[in-house]
Amino acid sequence: MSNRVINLLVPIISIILGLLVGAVVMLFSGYNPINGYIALWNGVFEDSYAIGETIRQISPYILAGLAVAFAFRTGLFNIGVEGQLIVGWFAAAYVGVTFELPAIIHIPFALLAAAAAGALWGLVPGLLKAKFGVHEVIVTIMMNYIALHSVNALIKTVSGGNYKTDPIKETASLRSEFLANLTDFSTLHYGILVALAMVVVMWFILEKTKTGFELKSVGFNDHASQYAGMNVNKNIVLSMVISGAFAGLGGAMEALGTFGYMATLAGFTGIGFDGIAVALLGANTPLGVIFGASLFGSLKYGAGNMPNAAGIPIEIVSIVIALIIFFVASGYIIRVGLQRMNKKKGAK
Amino acid sequence: MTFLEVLYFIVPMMIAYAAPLIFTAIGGVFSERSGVVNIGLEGLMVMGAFSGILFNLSFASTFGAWTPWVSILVAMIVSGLFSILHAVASISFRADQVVSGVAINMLGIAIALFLVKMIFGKGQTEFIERSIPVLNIPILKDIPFLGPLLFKGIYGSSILAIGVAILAWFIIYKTPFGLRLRAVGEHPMAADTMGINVTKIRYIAVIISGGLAGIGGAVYAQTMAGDFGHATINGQGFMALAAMIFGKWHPIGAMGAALFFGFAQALAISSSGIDFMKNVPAVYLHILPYVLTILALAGFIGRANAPKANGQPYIKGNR
Amino acid sequence: MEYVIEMLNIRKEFGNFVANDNITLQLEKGEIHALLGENGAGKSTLMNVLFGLYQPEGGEIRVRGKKTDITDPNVANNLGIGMVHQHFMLVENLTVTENIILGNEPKKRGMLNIKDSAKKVAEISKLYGLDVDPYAKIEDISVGMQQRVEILKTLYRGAEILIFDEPTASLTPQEIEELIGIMRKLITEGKSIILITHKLQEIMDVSDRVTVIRKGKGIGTVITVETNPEKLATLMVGRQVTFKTEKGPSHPTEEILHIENLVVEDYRGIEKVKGLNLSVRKGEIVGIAGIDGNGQSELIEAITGLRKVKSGKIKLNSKDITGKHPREITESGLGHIPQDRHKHGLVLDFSVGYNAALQSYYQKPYSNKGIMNYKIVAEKANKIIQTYDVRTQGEHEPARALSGGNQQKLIIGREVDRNPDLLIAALPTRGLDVGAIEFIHKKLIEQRDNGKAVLLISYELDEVMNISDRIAVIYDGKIVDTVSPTETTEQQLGLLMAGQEKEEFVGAATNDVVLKEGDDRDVK
Amino acid sequence: ACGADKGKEKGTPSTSGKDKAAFSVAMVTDIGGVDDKSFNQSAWAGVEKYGKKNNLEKADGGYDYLESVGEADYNPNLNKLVRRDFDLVFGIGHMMESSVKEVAEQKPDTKFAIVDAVVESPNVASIMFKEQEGSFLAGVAAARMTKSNKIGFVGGMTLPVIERFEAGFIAGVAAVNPDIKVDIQYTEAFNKAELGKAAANRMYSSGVDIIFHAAGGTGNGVFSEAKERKKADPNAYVWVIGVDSDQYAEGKIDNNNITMTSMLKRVDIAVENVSDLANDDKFPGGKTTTYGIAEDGIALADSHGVIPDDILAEIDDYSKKIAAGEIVVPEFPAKKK
Ligand SMILES: Nc1ncnc2c1ncn2[C@@H]1O[C@H](COP(=O)(O)OP(=O)(O)OP(=O)(O)O)[C@@H](O)[C@H]1O
Ligand SMILES: Nc1ncnc2c1ncn2[C@@H]1O[C@H](COP(=O)(O)OP(=O)(O)OP(=O)(O)O)[C@@H](O)[C@H]1O
Ligand SMILES: [Mg+2]
Ligand SMILES: [Mg+2]
Repeated sequence: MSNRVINLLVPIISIILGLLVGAVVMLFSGYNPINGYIALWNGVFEDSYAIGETIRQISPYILAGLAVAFAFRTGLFNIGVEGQLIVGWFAAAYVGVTFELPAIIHIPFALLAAAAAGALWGLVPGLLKAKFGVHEVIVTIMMNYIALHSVNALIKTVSGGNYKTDPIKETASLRSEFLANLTDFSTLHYGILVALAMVVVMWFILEKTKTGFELKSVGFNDHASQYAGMNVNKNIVLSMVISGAFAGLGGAMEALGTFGYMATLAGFTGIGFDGIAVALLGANTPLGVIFGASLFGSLKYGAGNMPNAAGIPIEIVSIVIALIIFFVASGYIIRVGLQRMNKKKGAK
Repeated sequence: MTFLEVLYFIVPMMIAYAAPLIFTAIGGVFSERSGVVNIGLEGLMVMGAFSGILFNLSFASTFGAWTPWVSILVAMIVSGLFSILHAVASISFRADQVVSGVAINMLGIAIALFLVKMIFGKGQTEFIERSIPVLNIPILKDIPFLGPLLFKGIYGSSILAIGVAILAWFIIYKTPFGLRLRAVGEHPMAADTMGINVTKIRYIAVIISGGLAGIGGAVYAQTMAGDFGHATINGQGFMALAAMIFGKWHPIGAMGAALFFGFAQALAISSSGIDFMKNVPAVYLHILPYVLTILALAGFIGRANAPKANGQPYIKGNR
Repeated sequence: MEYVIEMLNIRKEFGNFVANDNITLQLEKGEIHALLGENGAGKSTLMNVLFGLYQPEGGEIRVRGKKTDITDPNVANNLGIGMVHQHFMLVENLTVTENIILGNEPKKRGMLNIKDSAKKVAEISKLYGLDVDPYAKIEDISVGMQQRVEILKTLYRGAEILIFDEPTASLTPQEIEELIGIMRKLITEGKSIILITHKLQEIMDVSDRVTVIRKGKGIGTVITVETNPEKLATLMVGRQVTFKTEKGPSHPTEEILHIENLVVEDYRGIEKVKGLNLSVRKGEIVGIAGIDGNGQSELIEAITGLRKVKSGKIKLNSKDITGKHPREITESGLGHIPQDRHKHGLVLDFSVGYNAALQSYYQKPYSNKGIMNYKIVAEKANKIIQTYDVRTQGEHEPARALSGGNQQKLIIGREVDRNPDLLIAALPTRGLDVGAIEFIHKKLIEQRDNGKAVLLISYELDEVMNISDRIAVIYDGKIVDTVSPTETTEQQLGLLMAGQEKEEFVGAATNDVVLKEGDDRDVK
Repeated sequence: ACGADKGKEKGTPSTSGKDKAAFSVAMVTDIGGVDDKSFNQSAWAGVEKYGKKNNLEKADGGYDYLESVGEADYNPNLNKLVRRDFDLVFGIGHMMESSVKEVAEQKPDTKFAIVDAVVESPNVASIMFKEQEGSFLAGVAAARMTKSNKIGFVGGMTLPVIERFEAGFIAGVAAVNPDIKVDIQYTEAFNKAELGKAAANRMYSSGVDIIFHAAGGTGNGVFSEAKERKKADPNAYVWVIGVDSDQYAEGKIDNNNITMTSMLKRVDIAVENVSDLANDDKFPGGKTTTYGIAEDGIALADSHGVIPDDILAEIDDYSKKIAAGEIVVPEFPAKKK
């Protein structure tokens, strides 16, 4: 077994292990795991509708994952993706509702507004970190709450006291008849293309640009980066801004695609927090984030089918998802096991 | 309200709000001081709130007035045990500690809700009848000004929280265990060469954090919520995390930060009784606690350094 | 003779790499036994095996004649084996006492008994003449004192067998003197010592026997008095090594660096450079000699733009660079080999290739309009790898995986390759083996011969004397004198560094020459 | 394969025999879940009652529900139920407004109903409640029972529904005694008991003796605070008025109870009623059916003897007047700013 094969096997085995332990949990609580997993599978792949919804679910996860991963690569822990996503959602919805523009301008404008709002929300912790050395984790947690309350208030303001914005104009929508027909009226929208484009953007920034070189350098060793003439503070701020922009676009997925409006939020969407798991499942690489988001999104969406098709409470699915995350995170022990097996085979 | 009335209201409220955060944040201090990042505090609090409420409901007739206290103990044990998962993953399996923490958060709420459904056949538990009592501390409560401010209508658990903060300070800074804990979180290899079992210390620290977060959850559930459901613990674990960092990974600092959060919340809630804040639009009041925290951080708290080895699995012989 | 430690045919593997291959080392009671080998030869690995940090794949260890499995450092401690690690094992934010008692804490009613511990630490340190402040925090004390704390740690535990892994690499000559004195004293107490050092003269001075290893294999053990540095070097490297670096006379031309009345504060706001004047010309190597802590670090940081200048002026290539951004200064013709290569010189998690581009990535042809050209970066890296003999598996390997010597070669390659008018080399050979040192010295002289200037900062008098064309002595934040290496003795230099006026000790002749050679403006 | 197939096997015959069998009904909960002790639970009770009444099974072709974990689940969940061929699909809660609208347009052959919001589509029946009417009665009760002439209202989030509670409550209080001050506080959260508790604490401390809450889980904190006060001093005069369902159990403390009464919102009755209508081919598609006191959709819960008979009689009087349309309770709070 080459290292390459092992690298590939580790996540696969983690998922299998997670499913196995999940099966044991189901058995112990008196459910049939085979039925459960068939229901899960069908929930994701049964028909074009399910696939459409699954992909729709994956889109914001990709963007939230990118946001977390990008900051991580620069040595920053952005727990504020949630808040950045919320303000992005609002900004996109606002632009989508307020302006009359042809689609070709309206959609990019709304996306841009979302990215800008998210970026602004990332800018604050970035600046505070750079200027005063304030830990970004705590500021981003606070910014999440500020986003929640401010946006709720703003929704009321712009909707004239209503609890949600008007629906966005057709010209700003990422939905399309084509996709709807293709997937039997699922809520699939073109946001997935935006998300994938951002994957490329992140890859490009990190792997191809001078800025990416600096960002990574600062993330690994800020002292050496400073010695090499880089502006460490600028890079910290920039990283948070770009991270926030990704998150903001995640919000745009909801505004322009999934919902087509924004309603007062009674609490956090959870997407931002799940983004942490997505990013880390994907080892903070752009491609990995697609993997992480697909896994996470599929499990989350497919899970909805389990109570109905197999009578298994949805909480069990959450348990299984959490277990899979555990095992993927603990890839080291699986790697060790594989290498041992490998050695034994080699010795024979 | 007069200024004094405002104070008499804000201070007890601040302490009551802070108590669950104090426990949990100090749990975080233990874990992170040993070098294990614990963003799973939220999930550990959930387990504590759940087990505390469940025990309280089940054994109220057995333990009578002692029920909430025994429940806290049970919550501590349950969350302590639950945190072993995080310990195994992040210490023995060298998992990414943040991912493991995220998994703990997901797992905590999933298990708790699953069990609630199995046991109660619905989404949340019944209401407890034996909640944590408020005390009027004899003699002290009669001290002018301070008496009504600090010693009247205070939860026993709040006193316990302050006690735990002081005890934690003592343990971390005055005992051999604390010295080892700090060394392990700062430079595990150095500790290893001194014959300290890094793994053992980290396990203990994580389990302590689990236990304290469990207490935090149980205290919240038994003072504020009165039952357990999906939204009982929602974000307190993250606020505790923030308090831990705000307090610079120091138990007394964490307590101060939690009290600060409590103060900001109390101020926001009581604002309609304070003349000059009466006409402030509601949204500003709702974001006030969070904005105040950021201002405080930027203004005079500033840079805080995490334990050096925080977040890194210890691998023998790695440089 | 009685052996307190016998390591017989030890084999240690890291994956497929054999770091120790059949090495035998026998330590007699009461001897100082040197362990010699190139960087990466496997010395530290062997000692870590003895200390229980690594488990060997083969061979056996006997302690006082008895076969023993040393499964972890606790076992080693209990056997009376103490180790001073190459990279200090000190917890920076704890006090000296706390570091020493860690793992073996005296208690009083369950509480740490710091007071009594500190007293005991003070006692032991007095006993061995180790001057430490028991209540100081590690991060606040000098490297030399940290070294002494490391030694105290082993003595506090009653170690009878002490392992010193490159203890002198980061010490000033004075501190090395002290350390040698301490080791001698320990021997008279009946303790036995294994000493790892790259400095052959030290081995000759203090050791009784020397075990040499090369590329993981044991070459053999020789008795010190029966050998000499040349022989040892040959044994270790497998070829002849020159010690005195050959260099022709210097031909200084116009001034490249000009420093006037420079005042710099350290991070605590204490003035460390106090009105310093210095001039460096093209085509010469100026060595700065001085005891650690006399303002060298602050001086370098001020020149390179990493620290604010309180007052005074720095000119590079007749351009005022005072208070300029590091990058602007670099572009004005400065190269810099920082003293802490891990912290400042390299991004350890970056590949060798990325590190090779760390100073020039933003310029053409490495990048253009914000887009990196990694092909060219790789080409450049490979050129540096070849030219500077950086031993690595390739430009993709992370810099972390390189040995210290090779990391240093990489940095030097990167800096010299940019062809700077002035190269600041701070402790460029710290911790390197003689072969690597030879190489680096050659490169510095080459730089000079190409008409460039080099400013060398070093605590090693040997190095300063060998390489420099002029030596500026720094003391208390000022250049107190500028002397010629050919006409000054180490002793004289040492006294200057200690702050004595030259009139007090030098004859008139030497003095005259110094003034002729030196730049008048430099000398107060 | 059995898990997934089971549904299908049963699903097929029931669709073919649609005209004979009773109308199949299903609902999608909002994120509170089917057993939230309030809203969704009540709706499910209505669906269940309808199903049992018509001898239906909890399965495809009978009656069922789907729970939403997040708001993004509303659309797919509604869709899933349509795809499982339920004849009538309920969306529970105003948050589902847009989703019901969208799916109803996509699936014009299925009947939909939404609770707490209005969707103008021919195949959607909108169900609204006059929370203000029940709140008015609560206000009357509070105004009659208060000793301090200070009453409190703790709201969850500032949403139109909650504002109807507020408006009705204030009107009720004012109808009895316009001089009584109502202390109003919105916590902007339905799940923060600590804020509810703090708000209640502030109110009780300032002399308020009765608090009406419309704040979900945040309201738990109001109960906690009241119970603590009662526990500390069994003679303390503190009361809470519950919301949505009878919250008597929540108010129990030692041998006392601090729940004065609760304002009931009978979602079950409305859901059952609309299902019956649909079954009888009288589906109110495109129409908004509003349930108030007159329709038995809104009422006050038993006060378990707390409210004396004379006051109960007075409340009953108001109740009759409202039902008869003699009193029209305002829907919106008077603009504050
Ligand atoms: N933790 C490790 N993992 C993998 N390989 C290692 C590790 N430690 C050392 N090695 C390998 O063992 C060899 C010997 O390393 P060691 O540190 O013992 O060298 P050394 O003789 O102490 O060198 P120096 O004089 O520079 O200190 C190295 O070349 C390296 O390849
Ligand atoms: N974590 C590691 N993984 C793999 N190899 C390692 C690791 N750490 C060290 N090595 C190997 O150890 C060898 C020697 O490293 P070491 O740090 O002892 O070099 P050194 O010359 O002593 O450096 P320094 O002067 O900084 O002490 C290198 O060749 C490197 O390959
Ligand atoms: Mg070594
Ligand atoms: Mg080494």
